[in-house]
Amino acid sequence: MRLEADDALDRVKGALGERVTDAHLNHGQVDVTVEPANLVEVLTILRDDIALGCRFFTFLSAVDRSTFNFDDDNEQGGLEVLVHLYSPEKIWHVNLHVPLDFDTPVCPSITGVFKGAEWHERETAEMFGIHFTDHPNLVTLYLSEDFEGHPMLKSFKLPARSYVKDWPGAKDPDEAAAGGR
Amino acid sequence: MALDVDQRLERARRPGFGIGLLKGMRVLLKHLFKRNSVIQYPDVKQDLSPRTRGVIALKEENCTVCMLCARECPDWCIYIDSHKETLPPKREGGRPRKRNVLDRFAIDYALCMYCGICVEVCPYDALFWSREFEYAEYDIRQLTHEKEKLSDWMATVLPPTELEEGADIPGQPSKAAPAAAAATQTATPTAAATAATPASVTSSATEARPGQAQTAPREGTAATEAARPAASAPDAATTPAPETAKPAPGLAEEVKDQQMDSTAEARAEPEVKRDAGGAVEAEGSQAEVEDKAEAETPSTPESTAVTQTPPPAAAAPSRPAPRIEDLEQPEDAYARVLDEQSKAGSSPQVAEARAKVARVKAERAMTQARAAAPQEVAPTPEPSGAPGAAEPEPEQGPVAPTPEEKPDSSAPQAEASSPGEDPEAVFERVLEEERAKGSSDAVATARAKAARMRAGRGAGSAGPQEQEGTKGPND
Amino acid sequence: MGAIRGAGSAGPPETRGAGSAGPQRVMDPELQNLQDSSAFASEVSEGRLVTEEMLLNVGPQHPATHGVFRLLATIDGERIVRAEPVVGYMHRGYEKLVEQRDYRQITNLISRMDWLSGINNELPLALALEELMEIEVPPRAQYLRVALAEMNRILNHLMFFQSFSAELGAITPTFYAFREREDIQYAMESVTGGRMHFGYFRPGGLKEDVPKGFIAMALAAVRKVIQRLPDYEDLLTGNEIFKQRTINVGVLDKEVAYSYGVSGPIGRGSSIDMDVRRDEPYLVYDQFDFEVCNGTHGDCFDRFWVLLHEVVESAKIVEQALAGLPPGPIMGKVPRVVEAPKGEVYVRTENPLGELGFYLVSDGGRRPYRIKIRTPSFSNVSALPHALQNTLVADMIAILGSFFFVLGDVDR
Amino acid sequence: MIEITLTDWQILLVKLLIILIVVPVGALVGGYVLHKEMAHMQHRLGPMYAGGWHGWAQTLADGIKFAYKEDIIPASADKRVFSLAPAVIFVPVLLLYLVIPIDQNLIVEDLDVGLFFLLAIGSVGSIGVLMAGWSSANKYALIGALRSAGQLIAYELPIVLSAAAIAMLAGTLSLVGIVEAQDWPYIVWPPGIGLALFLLFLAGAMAEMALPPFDMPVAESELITGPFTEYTGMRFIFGFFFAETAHMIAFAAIGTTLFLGGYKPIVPWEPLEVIPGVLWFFVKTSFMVFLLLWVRFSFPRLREDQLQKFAWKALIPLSLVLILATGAWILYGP
Repeated sequence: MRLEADDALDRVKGALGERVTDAHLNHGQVDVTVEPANLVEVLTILRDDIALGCRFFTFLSAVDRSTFNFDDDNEQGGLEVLVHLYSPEKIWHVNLHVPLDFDTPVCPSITGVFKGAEWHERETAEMFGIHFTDHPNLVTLYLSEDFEGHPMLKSFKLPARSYVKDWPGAKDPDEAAAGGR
Repeated sequence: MALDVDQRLERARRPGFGIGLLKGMRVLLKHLFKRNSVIQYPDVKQDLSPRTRGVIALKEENCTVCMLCARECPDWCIYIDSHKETLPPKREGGRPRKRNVLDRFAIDYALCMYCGICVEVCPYDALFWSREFEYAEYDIRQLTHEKEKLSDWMATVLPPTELEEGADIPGQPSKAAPAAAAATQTATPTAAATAATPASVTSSATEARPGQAQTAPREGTAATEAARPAASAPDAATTPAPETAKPAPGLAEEVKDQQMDSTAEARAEPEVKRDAGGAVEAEGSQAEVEDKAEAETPSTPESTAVTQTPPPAAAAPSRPAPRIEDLEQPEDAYARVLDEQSKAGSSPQVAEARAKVARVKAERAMTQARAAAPQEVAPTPEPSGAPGAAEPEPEQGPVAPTPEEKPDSSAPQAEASSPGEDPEAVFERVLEEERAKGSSDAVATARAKAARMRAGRGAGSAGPQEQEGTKGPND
Repeated sequence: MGAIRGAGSAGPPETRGAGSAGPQRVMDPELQNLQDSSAFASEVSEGRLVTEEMLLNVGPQHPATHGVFRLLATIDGERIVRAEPVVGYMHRGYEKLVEQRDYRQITNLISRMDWLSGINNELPLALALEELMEIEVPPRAQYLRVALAEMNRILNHLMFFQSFSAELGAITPTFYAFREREDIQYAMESVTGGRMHFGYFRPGGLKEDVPKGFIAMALAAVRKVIQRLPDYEDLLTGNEIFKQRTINVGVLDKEVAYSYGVSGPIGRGSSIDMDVRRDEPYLVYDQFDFEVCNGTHGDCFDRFWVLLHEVVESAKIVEQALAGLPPGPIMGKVPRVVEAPKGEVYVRTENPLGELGFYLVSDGGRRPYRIKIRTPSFSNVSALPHALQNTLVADMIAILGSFFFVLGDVDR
Repeated sequence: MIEITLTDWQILLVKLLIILIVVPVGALVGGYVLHKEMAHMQHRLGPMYAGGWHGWAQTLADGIKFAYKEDIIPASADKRVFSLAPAVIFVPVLLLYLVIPIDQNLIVEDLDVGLFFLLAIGSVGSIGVLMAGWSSANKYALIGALRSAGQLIAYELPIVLSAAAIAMLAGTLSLVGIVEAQDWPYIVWPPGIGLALFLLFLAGAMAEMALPPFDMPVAESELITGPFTEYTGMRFIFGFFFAETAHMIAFAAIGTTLFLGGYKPIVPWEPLEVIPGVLWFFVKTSFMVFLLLWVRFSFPRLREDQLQKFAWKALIPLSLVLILATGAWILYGP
């Protein structure tokens, strides 16, 4: 019982109505934008609505678009949480983009809807510094507890590539003639 | 079908009554009496595939210090140092030429992830994979192999494997395919440098305006890469095509000079543009152009390697091929290198291997010198010492002329180097040559076949590629 | 108040605090209260045995975890009350690393993520780039990709035959599985040059064509595996002890599996009828005839059974793909410098262990702006506590083994 | 020829010396056989280098390596118990050899209560295991030790009961007496009962020695090495490896003695009588070792509760029934 992408888009629009904005198709998958306040509700509908049937929780993550090279120079990207759901029966995908405030990123936890989001949220929290409210156990997953910073933010530079070692390829033959750099 | 699966599963889940235990024991008993397939490793070694990524070998004379490998390396484990040498002009009034000299080439195998990107990106076939893997050390610092050690690995490099039936061989060996595809993809008419035939290359060169120097060398790179196996001997790769085509030495000289001038022009423009991450935009174009200038020097790597002395660059500037009398007798070379190596403290095996390589090189140099001698100028592109390198194939004319070439010089060249020889004849000839050189039958046949293939491709593809080239500007 | 009480006082040598010398008592606070209160005394006087929970630290270095994985198990005697997986001992930050590298370098990096299925890891990256750049891949490349990916799947599954059986205490299948792996690995090495980290797929096609004799070698290797599968059935699935150890052990419910995003053989073991190869065929999977095996009970046995039968199906696909291998080029029209145009795409493939997805955000550069790597093992392992609850210590090993995870894939 | 007269004490001393030499050497050989049989059944070669010919000196080399290893006693361990445990495990295994008749007269001491001694001494080792597990201050070791103790209680019974049936048939507890009382065909006689007793004994013996598929106490993939997790060097090799191999050989010898007719020829045929009994004993014991190893490599491990269930619900009732059947056979049989 495959649900074609166009139908899926229509159904999403029908079922979610005002709760989502900017619903469109992207490479055969439904893309919607959801405000954090509506996230849990939207996910519940997506999961429980039999016509939609997005029971399979694929992943939750985030994207830091602060250095994104937008076409429009005035556009400024922020932080967004990304949730991907999939319907195993109806075979269609939905990507939920949840824009957050960059300076105080707070997002409701979706562990109430999908229990499996627990680890995903823990990872996202430590990597992006996003606080998930109502998360049962929001401690670090990968990093040590005393780790400072949020590595996946674009402002976090990898030391190995920044200052630990010189790039061996930087040496130009011309410069080398002058005795290296 | 689903039901079927379920039924099978249910059957599998049914409890057994000890029969399963006995069946399991039977399997073990069966194996007790089977001949087993263990390879007693240090005594017996598995015949690894030629593509095995064991260690990277450096063919030093092919390296032009373009830094591509070091820049592309994901682990930053290649260290290259070099300096520039200014060579006197070949002719009175010419400009002094510059070339890069490799001072250090080291790969830190403690960092290397064996991805092979460096081997892949090398435009001059200076890096090869060898399947040797036994170079563990007690000290991690020993794992940084300097260029001498890397060059030693060259002796263990195997020729590339033949491809499976149905592989796309319109002439290009496997490696060329991506590059060729890449070349056709780009918009400029020079993209017609589908590289394989000099005809199309030169036609593209015709189109190239000096202003295109930015992109043109890149295409040239693609072309070189595409033609790699055909032209992997360094001098073959970089000797401009006109030379092979033109019998008159004077004219060849002229062309070279023109080339050199245009090279110098090209160099004047800023070419190397770095993006934010420091990657080089015009990948090694500068080095490439320089290399062409460098190619004018008649230094054959073989003689360099054999005599271990700087080539008599000034002595015979107009003669691309060394004279026979300059060359060492193969047996002498063998004895000398063996002697040198044992003095240098190499292990007997290494010394012997190196000496053998030297002998083979000397033999080949002799053969070529002989072939070249009567024709005075037109050199047969030399095969390199590398087993993986290709054999001479004069009929095809090595490629990669500088794109800045003058149209008038390229016109006759296009005619002259169009595939004149019948593939079968090429086959026979190469076979003869190989036998004369003392290659083993298998090697000789393989090389002859490869030559035939290329000849056939040259004949077949010239037309369509030409068309493609002409189509470009119309679009 | 017998031996079990004493268990608490026998301090674990590998306690979390480094400086804690001497026996360490790890106790549930509730129990502590109970002990202090008079209720405890009455319990004892009534003759009821009060047992104390013990914290068993399985890992990070433990034979059953095949990798650095830690399981904090609270056990009562041999019964597991709670189990909490602790991951991150092998976190390498792939998602950050790939942002610093160009696409060619990523291919080789990604290959090392799940070291048992290198070529399958490279696939979604190539597919995502092809999707964004709108490259058409020639059919020969697609067929070869399918064949190699399926051979890699067999390799991966054979590895888990051995690890699972070794964890259950049967050491012999280990060596048989490695013997079978060797042939396939050799065939794949002759193509890619690597035994585990292949680095062979490129956006738009393959690195180079396969060498002469590969088809025969690959077919022989795969057929040999199929020939020898009955041995595994005799040694494992047909074995009564094996059945005892696996049937109805570690049951993972379908709904739990859905909510945790459990996929692959483990999901199918819990009767999640989901296989990307069939549902959303990528490459040329729609041209092949194969069956998706599903378990019905969600226990260890079903998971292993699915794994066993996937090998058969993979072998079928390899045969078909190599038999129908069309001639032609192996590389589509790809620009020299791979630069994905602006855009976002989620591409998923069926990794041997489940759904591997790449969410690629590109801002038009030579490097990805962001790649979210959705690895199967991560989601699968996060469901472990559910399967582990109320089992025995010995079952814990069987369940860990039957969850078929690779730590590199969990931690990325 | 020199007359040597020895006192009884001296004879005993020589015999003990022989045991002290034979047992470790036997354990080494047994270890080698274990390696080799395992390897070949697993489609491998096993040790091939140590000593030159097919790696014959591998176990010796292993032993020397272990002897050189540092002897570590964990800081929180009960040191005295910890160091004593390997001896408590290994010495009873040595003692088992005292009463096994290799030939009619080749026995250290033919005790009248040989069988009783055997069964009693054979289970002392478990106390050592318990000591090792408890004193290690390691949870894995403790779980292993508890499992071992549970296993001992569960499996001692089937062994004792099946041995009791044998003693009933032979009418003596002396091991030489038992061998002498046995007639061809050994294990299938009395019909059905003999074989059942043999299998019962095998299962019990494997469980008591903690050989796979009953190796839950050491279960290396669950409990690292169970009670021996914290042991290193000589203590490890004597407590674990040597004891295991020597125990296995001892039980193979006991099985041979009780069920396979000990030092008697395989078939009662005149020419075979010429071959010394030692050889027959050796052949039969080798067969038993082979069998034990074969089973050992074939199966996955059971779970502790399943094992207990198997023992209490299947083996013990079965052995009781067999005792009854044996009694009936003695009373009413031919």
